[in-house]
Amino acid sequence: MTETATARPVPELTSGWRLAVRSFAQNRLAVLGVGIIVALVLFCFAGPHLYVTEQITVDPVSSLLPPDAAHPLGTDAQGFDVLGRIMRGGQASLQIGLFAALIATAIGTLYGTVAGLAGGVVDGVMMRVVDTLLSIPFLFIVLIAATRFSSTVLSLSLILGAFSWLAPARLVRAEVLSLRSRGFVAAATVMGATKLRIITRHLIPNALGVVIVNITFQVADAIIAVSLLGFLGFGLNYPDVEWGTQLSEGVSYLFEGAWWLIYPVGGCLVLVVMAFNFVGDALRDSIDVRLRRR
Amino acid sequence: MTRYVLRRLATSAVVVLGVSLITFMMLHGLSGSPGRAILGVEASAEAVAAFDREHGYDRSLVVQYVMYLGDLLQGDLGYSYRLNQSVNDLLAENAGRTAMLAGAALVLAIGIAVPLGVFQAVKRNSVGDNLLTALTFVAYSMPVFLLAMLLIQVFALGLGILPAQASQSSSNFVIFTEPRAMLLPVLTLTGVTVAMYSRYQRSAALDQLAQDYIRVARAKGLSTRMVLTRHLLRNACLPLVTLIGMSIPLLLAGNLVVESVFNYPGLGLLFFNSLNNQDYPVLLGYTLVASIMTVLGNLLADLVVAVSDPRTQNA
Amino acid sequence: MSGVRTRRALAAAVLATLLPLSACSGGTGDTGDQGAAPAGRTQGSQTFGELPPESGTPKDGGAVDIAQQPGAGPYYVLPIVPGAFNSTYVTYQFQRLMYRPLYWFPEGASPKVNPRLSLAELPEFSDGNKTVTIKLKPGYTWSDGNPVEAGDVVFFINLVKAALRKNAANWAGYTPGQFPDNLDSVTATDASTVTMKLKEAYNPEWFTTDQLTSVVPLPAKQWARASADGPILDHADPENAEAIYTYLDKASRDPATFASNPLWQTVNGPYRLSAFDVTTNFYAMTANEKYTGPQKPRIQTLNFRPFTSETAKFNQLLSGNLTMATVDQAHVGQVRALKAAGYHVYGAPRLGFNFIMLNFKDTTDNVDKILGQLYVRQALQHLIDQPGYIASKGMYNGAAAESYGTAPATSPYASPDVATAPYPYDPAAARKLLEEHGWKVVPNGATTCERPGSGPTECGEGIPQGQTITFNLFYRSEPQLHSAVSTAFASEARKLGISISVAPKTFSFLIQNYNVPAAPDKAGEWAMSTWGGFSITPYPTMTGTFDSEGSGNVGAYSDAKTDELIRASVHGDDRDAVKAEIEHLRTNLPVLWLPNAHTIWAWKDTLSGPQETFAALPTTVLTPEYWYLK
Amino acid sequence: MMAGDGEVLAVEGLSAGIRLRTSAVDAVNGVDLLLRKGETLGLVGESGSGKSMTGLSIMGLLPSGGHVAAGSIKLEGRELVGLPERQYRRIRGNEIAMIFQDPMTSLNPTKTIGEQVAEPIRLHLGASAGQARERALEMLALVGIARPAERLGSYPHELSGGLRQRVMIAMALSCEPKVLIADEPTTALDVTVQAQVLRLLHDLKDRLGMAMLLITHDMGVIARWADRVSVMYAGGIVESAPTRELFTGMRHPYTQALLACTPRLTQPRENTLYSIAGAPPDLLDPPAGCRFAARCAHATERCESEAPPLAATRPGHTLACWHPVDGPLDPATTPAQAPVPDTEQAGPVLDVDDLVKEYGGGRFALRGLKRSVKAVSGVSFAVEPGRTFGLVGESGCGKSTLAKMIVALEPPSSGSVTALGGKLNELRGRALRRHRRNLQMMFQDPLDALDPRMRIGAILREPFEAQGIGTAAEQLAAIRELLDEVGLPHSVLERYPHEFSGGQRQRIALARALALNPRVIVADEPVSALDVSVRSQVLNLMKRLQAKHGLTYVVISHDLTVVRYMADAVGVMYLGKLVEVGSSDDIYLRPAHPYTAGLLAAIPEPDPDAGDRIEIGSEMPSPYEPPSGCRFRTRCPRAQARCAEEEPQPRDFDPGHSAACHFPLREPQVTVRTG
Repeated sequence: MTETATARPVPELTSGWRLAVRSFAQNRLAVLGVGIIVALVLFCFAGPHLYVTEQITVDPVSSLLPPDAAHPLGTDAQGFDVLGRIMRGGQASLQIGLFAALIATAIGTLYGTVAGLAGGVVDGVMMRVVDTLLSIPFLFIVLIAATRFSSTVLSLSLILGAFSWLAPARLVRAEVLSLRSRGFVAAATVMGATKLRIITRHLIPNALGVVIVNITFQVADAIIAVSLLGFLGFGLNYPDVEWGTQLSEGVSYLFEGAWWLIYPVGGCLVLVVMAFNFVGDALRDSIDVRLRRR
Repeated sequence: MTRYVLRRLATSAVVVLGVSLITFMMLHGLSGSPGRAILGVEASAEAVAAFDREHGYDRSLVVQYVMYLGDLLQGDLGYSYRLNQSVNDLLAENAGRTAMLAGAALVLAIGIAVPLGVFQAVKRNSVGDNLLTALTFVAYSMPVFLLAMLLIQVFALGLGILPAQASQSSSNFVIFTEPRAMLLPVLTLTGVTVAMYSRYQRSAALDQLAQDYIRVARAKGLSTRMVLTRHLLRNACLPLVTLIGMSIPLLLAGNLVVESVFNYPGLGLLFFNSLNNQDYPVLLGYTLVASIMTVLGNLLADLVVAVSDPRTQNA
Repeated sequence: MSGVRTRRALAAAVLATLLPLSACSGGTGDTGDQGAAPAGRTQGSQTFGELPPESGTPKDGGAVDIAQQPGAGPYYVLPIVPGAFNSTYVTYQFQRLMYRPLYWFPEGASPKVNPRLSLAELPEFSDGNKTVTIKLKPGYTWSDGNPVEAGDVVFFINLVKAALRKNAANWAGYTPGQFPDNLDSVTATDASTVTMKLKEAYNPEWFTTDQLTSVVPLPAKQWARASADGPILDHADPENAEAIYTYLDKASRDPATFASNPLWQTVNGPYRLSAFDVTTNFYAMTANEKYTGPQKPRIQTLNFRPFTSETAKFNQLLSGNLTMATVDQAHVGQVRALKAAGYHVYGAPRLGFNFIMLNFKDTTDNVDKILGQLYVRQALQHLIDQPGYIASKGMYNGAAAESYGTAPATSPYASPDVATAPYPYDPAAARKLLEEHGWKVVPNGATTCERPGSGPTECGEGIPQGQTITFNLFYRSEPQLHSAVSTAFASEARKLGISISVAPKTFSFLIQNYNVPAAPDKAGEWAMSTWGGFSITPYPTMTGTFDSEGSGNVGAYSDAKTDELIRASVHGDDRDAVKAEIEHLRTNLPVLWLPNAHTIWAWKDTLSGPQETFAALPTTVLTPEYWYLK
Repeated sequence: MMAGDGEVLAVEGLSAGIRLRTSAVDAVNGVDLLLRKGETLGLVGESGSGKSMTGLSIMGLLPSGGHVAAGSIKLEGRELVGLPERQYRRIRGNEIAMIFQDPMTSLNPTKTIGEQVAEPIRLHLGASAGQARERALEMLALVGIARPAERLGSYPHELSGGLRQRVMIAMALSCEPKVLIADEPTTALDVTVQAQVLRLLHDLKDRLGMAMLLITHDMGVIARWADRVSVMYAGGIVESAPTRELFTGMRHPYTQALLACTPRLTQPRENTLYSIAGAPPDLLDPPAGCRFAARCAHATERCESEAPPLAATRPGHTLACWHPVDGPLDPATTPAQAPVPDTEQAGPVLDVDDLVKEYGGGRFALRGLKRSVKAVSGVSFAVEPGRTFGLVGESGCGKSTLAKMIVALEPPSSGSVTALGGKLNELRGRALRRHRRNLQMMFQDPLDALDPRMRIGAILREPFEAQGIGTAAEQLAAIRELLDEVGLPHSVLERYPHEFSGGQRQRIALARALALNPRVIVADEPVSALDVSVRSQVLNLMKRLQAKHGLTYVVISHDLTVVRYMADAVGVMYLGKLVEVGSSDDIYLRPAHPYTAGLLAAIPEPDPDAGDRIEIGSEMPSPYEPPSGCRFRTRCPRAQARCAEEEPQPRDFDPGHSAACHFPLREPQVTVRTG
C-alpha cells in the first residue's frame, strides 16, 4: 500500500519541522532528555551565578568536608565546594563535548559530502581512508595523541574532534548518495538547476537531519571520551576541571567514604550522556522522513 | 563468493597498509629518533645523530617507512627501549590473557544481548521493554570506569563478596581457575558491550519482525517461539555479526580501561603502563595490532555474514 | 662522590644507595631519634602509629604478599644500576635481597651503617685519610658455595669502571671526579682484604657512608665471563671487563629471562628471584637456603605485587589480600579500618627531604632570571603553608612533618632549625618582597616588573620592564597528594598575580626528562616540578645535588657559597662544615621546601619479627629474612 | 446463515480496529463474507479499504495493536473469534492458508525453498523430514516449477518473482487447506506473469476443492477469476454479488464508479476517463452515515446521517445503499476531450536515435561485479509535436533508463537524443540547462520527486529560479496560474508535500513540470502509484493540458491500458530493445510481434465475458546475459532455430508500424528498409 490508510483529504497546515517537533514531543524520553540537558546546562552555566562558590583559590583547611549546610555536596581534596565544582567541571565537559562534536561533524559532513558527490575513484579512495582510520581504536589513538598535548578545553576538543569525524563522514556520504538518487534531485536537474543549487537547496537541507541527529550522538560520545581521558590522567588541569578528572581524583578518597566526590558527578555524567542519547534517538525517529511515509 | 572474498581481502590489505602508514607517522612524529630512545636522555646530540645515521634513521621518510614496513612484514613490531623487550614478545606474552577476558565478555555479551534484544523487539513498548530500554540506556551512557567503580563499590567494598582486583596469575586461563576474581572485570566489560549489542539487536529484530516472511511464517501456523527461533533469529543476528566486527575497537578500548582499573595483566594494562611511560613503540605496536585485529574482525564478520546469508554468496 | 644524587631521589621512593655510617671517625653519638625532634614547634608528628613488639613463635615457611608502588617495577638486575633504572625499588626491594652491599644501612630506624648486615668490617683510614683498608667478614659465601672474597669487590669496581667508560650514565652512583675516579688503585691484598689508595684525602665518614655503601661485591667466579658459556676472564684487563660488562648489562635488561637466567641465581643475599612478569612487574622471590648471613630466611616466598594506583593497592590491602603495603596519605583516615582488619600500621618520614624543584636553566619567559633572584624564591616559599598542608585532609592528612632543609630533623647533623620555617607562610610578606623589588602586584591578574635593573629595589638582572611571572609546574600523577600540593601552591601564587600552570606526569617520566644535567635539551620545557624529594645518606652533604658541577643537580642550581661549603663537607673532617652547609641551603632555597611526608606501612599482625626490622620500613629497606609468619 | 451448501467460511459482522498511540483506526466495519467450497470470492477495493485487514482478521494475524472488535468468523461452523492461540495455530497454514502480495519479501531469505515449503507439512501433518521433502517436491511440481528437485535447495533470491510466488503458493497449499486467502497475489508481478499465477491459483483451487478469497484492487482480475465479488469501501462491504451480475447489474454507486474509472483497451480516446471526486474518508474519524456519501453523486441528507445496512436485494446480491443505481454507466455519458490541435511545425520534436546504455565498471566494479548490464540496446523512435508516444514493457525492460536518457539525466553509452533541434549529449553546462526548459519529466513516485523539506510554493518556484525567469511577483503569479490549471487551491503554497494525497502530489508535480512551458514532457509511470479512482483524474488532466498547451508526451508505463488511452504512437520494449513500434491502433489492434500480442493477451479486462487468450509463458531473462539472436525467443511460442542465431531487424507492417521478428503474426510489407 503506497497510500496511508488515513489519507487526509483536507491537508492540515503543518510544516515538516513542526511535524518533526510534534512527533519528537510525543516521545516522552526525548522530552525528558531535552529537560535533562536544559537543566544541566542551566545548572552548569547559570548555576555558578546563583550559587557562588570559590573555585580558584584552594582551601586546604576545609578539604574533604562531608555535605552540610555550607557545602551541600561537601568539599574535595583542595577544599573546593563540590557542588560548585560539578558546575565548573560540567561547563568544561559540555563545552568539550559540544566543540568536539561540532568539529567532528563539520569535518565529517564536508568529507562525506565531497566523497558522496564526487563518486567513482575519488569516493573509493576517500572511503578507504575512512576505513583505515576507523580500524584504529579511537581511544588508543586519542590517548597516544593526548600524551603530547597539554590539556585545555580547546586541545581536548580538537583531539577528540580530529579523530571522531569518521562516523559522520560515512553517514553523510551514505545520505548524499541516497539523496542523489531521489526523484526531486532528478527533477531539479531536469528543470535546469545548477549543481550548486542542487547541493545547497536540496542535498544539504535534506542531509541536515542526519547531521543534526549525529551531532547529538557525537556530543554524548565525546563527553564519555573526555571523561575517560580525564580518568586516565589526561584531563584538564587546575584551575580548570572536567568531570572525568573530578571522578579520577574522587576515586582516591573512595575509601575515606567520600561518596560525595563520586556519585553526584558520576550521576551528572551518566545523566547528560543518557539525555543526549535520548534526544538523538528521538530526533532520528522524528526526522526520518521515511517513517512518516509509512 | 570467491570473487567477494578476494575483493574483501584486497581492501583489507589496503586498510592495513594505511594503518601502518599512520602508525609509522605517529611513531616518527611522537617518539623522536630511535637513537635518543636507545641511548637515553643522557646521550649527547652528536652520539644520537651518529647512531641514527648508522642505522639509517636520518634518511628520507619514504625510505624509513619502507624499512618499517619491511620489519613489519617480517613480523617485527619494534622494540621497547624502556622495557628492553621486543614489542612482539610483550604483546605475545599478554595476548592470551586479554583474549580470554575480552572473549569471555564478548561471549557473555552476545549470549545476553541476542535474547534480550529479540525479547524487547517482540514485546515492543511493553513495560518490560521500556524497563530494559531504560537500563540499557543507562549502561550505554556510563563510562566503563564508572561502571567498574560502581561494581567494585557494591560487590567488593560494600558486600565484600567479590575481589576488587582481577586475578594476578600469569596463567592464560584464570577465567576458569579463578572465576570469582574475574567476575567483576568480565561483568564490567560485558556491561558496556551488552548495552550496545542489545539495542542494536532490538532494532535489527524489529526490522525483521516487520518483514513479510515473518507474517508468512505465522500464517503457516508456527508458534511465536518457532517463528523467532526458526526464522527471525538467524536473520536478525546477521546485522549483529557485522556490528560485533565493527565494535572490536570499542571492546579493546573497554578492555584497556577494565584492565587498568582491575589491574589485570594483559594488553590493556601494558598499553596503560606504556602510556604513562610514553613508550611509543609499544603503544603504536599494539595500536597496529589492534587495528589489524579490527580489520580481521570486520573481514571475519563479513565472511560469516556472506556464508550465512545466501544472498551474498553469488555476489 | 658525595651526598645524595638527585637522580636517585624521589619522594616516596627515594633511591639513595648510599648509607650513612657513623663509623670510625666522627662520633656518631646521638642518632637523634625520632622523639628528639624539637617538639611543639612543628606541625605533624615525627612518627605515625606505633611499632608492635615482636610476638609469636618463629616458624619456617609460608609466603607473604608485598605491594609494589604503582608504576615502579624493577627492570634491572645487575647491581651497577644505570640512571634510567635507578630507584629505591630497584636497589632496596629487589637487588639488596639478592646481592648484599659491602656496607648495609640503616640500622633499624637509625641512619647509620648496620655492622651486623654488612659484609665487611668498618674500613680503616690511614695515610692521612688517603688509604682505605677493608676487611671482609669470614664465613659469607655465595649460593654456589664460593666465599665472598676481596676479588669480588675488585670485580665490582672494575666492572663499574668498564661501564663508565662506555657511558657515564651507566652507573647512577657516579659523579665525575668521585668514586671510582678518585681511586688511585684498588687491590685485593689477600682473599679477605681490599686496599684502596685515594687520590686526595676525604672525610672518612663521608667516604664510607656515601661512597663505599654503593659497593656491591659480585660473584667474580660466576659472572666474569663474556657469554653464557664463555670462560672466566681476568677482569683486571679493561678490555675483558668491558666485554663482561656488556654481557651482564644485556642480560640485565632482559626482564623476560630474569627468573630463568642461571646467572642471577648466584646470590649472597637471603632470597633469589623465582618469577618475573614483564608486563605487570610482578616478581616473586624464594628463600636462599644457602644464605650465610646472620639470620637465615624463614619465609619461603615473597610475592611482590604490582598495582596501577594507590587506590587499587589500598583496596587489596583492606580486603586482606596483601601481607604488607605502604599506605598513601589519602588513606590515612582508614587506618582504624586497617587495624580492625588485622594490620599493624607504622610510619615515619623517610630519610630525606621533599620539595618543589626549580629549574634555573629555563630561559622560557625569563624563568631563569626570575628564579635566580633570591627574593623571588623567598616570596614563593612564603606562599607554601606547610602546617596547613600537613593538617589538610586532602593533602598530608597529618602524616608528615614540617621540614625546611636538606636534612630531616632526625638527622644527627641537622640543627634544630630545620623544622623552623625560614620563610613561613605569609602571602603579605611575599607581596611585600615583590613590591620592594619593583614589581607591580596585581592579585589574580598578571604581576609585572615596573622597575627593571639590578639595584636593590629593582627586579633584577635580565628582567625587562613589563615582565610577567609565568611558570609551569609538573607534578607526579600518583599519589593524589602531589596534585593537591601543586594546586594549592598555584592557587596561592595566583593571588599574587603569578601564573603557575600545573600538569601531571608520571614519576619516571619526570625524573628522566625534567632533569637539567640528564636532559639538557628539555631544560626549556619546565620551570618547576615536584615528585617528592631526595633520600639522603646519613651524612647529609649535598655534593652532586646542589653543587654547580653536581651530576644530580636536577635544577642546575648554582651558588658559589654553596659550592665552597660542600667542598668543606666532603674533604674536611669537621662535622660543623656539613651543618653550615645545611643551614646555608635552608635559607638560600635551591628548591622550595615541602613537608616531609611519612612513609606509612601496614602489615598483617600474623607477620612478626624484631622491632627494628620494621622500624626500617619507612626508608623502604626490607629485611624479610628476620620476619616470620606466626 | 446456516453452515451448508458447501459453506466453508462464514464471516459475519466482522469489525476490527488498530489502536495507535493516541487514536484508533476503524479499519474493518461490519463485514459479512461467505465462502463456499470450490468457489472464488473476490474482495475488491481501493487501498485502505480494509481488504487486507479482513484477510488478516480471518487468519487471526492482525498486526500489533490490531484486534477483532465484534463479529464472528466460522470455519465449517467452528467459531474462530476468541479461539485460543494454540488452537488457532493448528488452523493456520493447515485449514486456512494465506499468500501475500510481495513474493520478494515473503520468503525467508536465509532458508532454502525446500525447508520453507516443508515447514507447514512437518508442523501440521506430522511428517518426517523425508516425507515432508517428498511432499514439498510434489507441491513444487504441482505449482509448475520446472526441475523441482533442484529448486528444493535454492534460496529465494535465486528465483524470479513469479517463481517465488509459485513457491508461496506451494507452501500455502502444502497442507491442502480448506480456505486460501490470496491477498493481492499478483500485484507485484508483471502482467504476463500475473496471468500465469492467477491461472495456476484457479486451477489448483479446482483441483484441491478449496474455497479461495481473492483480495485485489484490480477489477480486471476480479472479472476474470472470481465467482462472486464483494466490494469494500472504507472498511465496509458495500455490495456483494455473483461476478457477472455485479459487472452487469451493480446497484451501488461506488461499484458503478469503480468500474467506470477502470481503464479498458476499448476506452474511446477522445472521451475523458470517468473519475470519482474526492478521496476516501479518514478512518481515524469515519463519517456517521454512508461512508461513500461525500463522493457520491446520488447522496442525500439521509446518506450523511444514517449508515445504510447491508441487505440482500436479491438472493446472492447484497447491498448497502439508500439510493441504488442500476447497472454500469454508459461510457458515452463521459464528456469528450478537447481535440489535440495539429501543430504547424513539421518534423519530429523529439528524435531518439540508436540509444544504447550499458552499466558496468564504475560502482559495480567496486563491488566485484564486472558483468555489465545492457539496459538499453539501440532504441530509435521519433515523436511528432503535440503527440503522445507511449512506451510499454515489463519491469526491467529498460523503459526508465530510456526515459532518463531522453531528459538527459543519464548520458547514453552511444546514440543520441535530439529535442527541438538540439542534440542533448552535445550540449553542456549553461546551454544544456537552458535547453532543459523544453524537456520536462514526471516521475512515478510524486512524493519522492518533491523535496520533503520544501513548501509547495518553493517547489513550484524552483523551475523559475533555476532558469532565472521573472521577478518574485511574476513567479508568484505564474505559480498561481499553474495551480489553477492543475486544479489545486492557492492555499497549498504554504504546505509540505507529505500533507497531500498521491493524486494531489502528482498534480503538483505536473504543475512543476509545466512551469517552464516545455514542449515535451516525459512521464515515467505517471499513475502507477495511484489508486484507480485518482488515476483517471490525473490522466484526464494530462490530456487536457496537452490539448491546451500543445504538449508532446512520452508516456512510459507497464500498464497497457494507460498507454492505450494516452498514446498516439506506441513502442513495445523487451529487454532493452524496441521490438515493435506503431500507431496505437497498429499495436493494439494489429500487433505483429508475438510479444506484443502476449502482453495484450495478459491484460485482465474488467469484463467477465472477455474469455481466454494466448499467454506468454515463463519470465523475462536476466538483462546481464540476454539471449542471443532474438531476445524474446526464450519465451516465444513461435521461436525457431533461426531466432537464436540471427537478430531480427525491424520490418515495416503498416506505414509507421514496424516490428523486429523473424516469424511475425502478420506478413510484413514488402518494402525493405534501407540504411
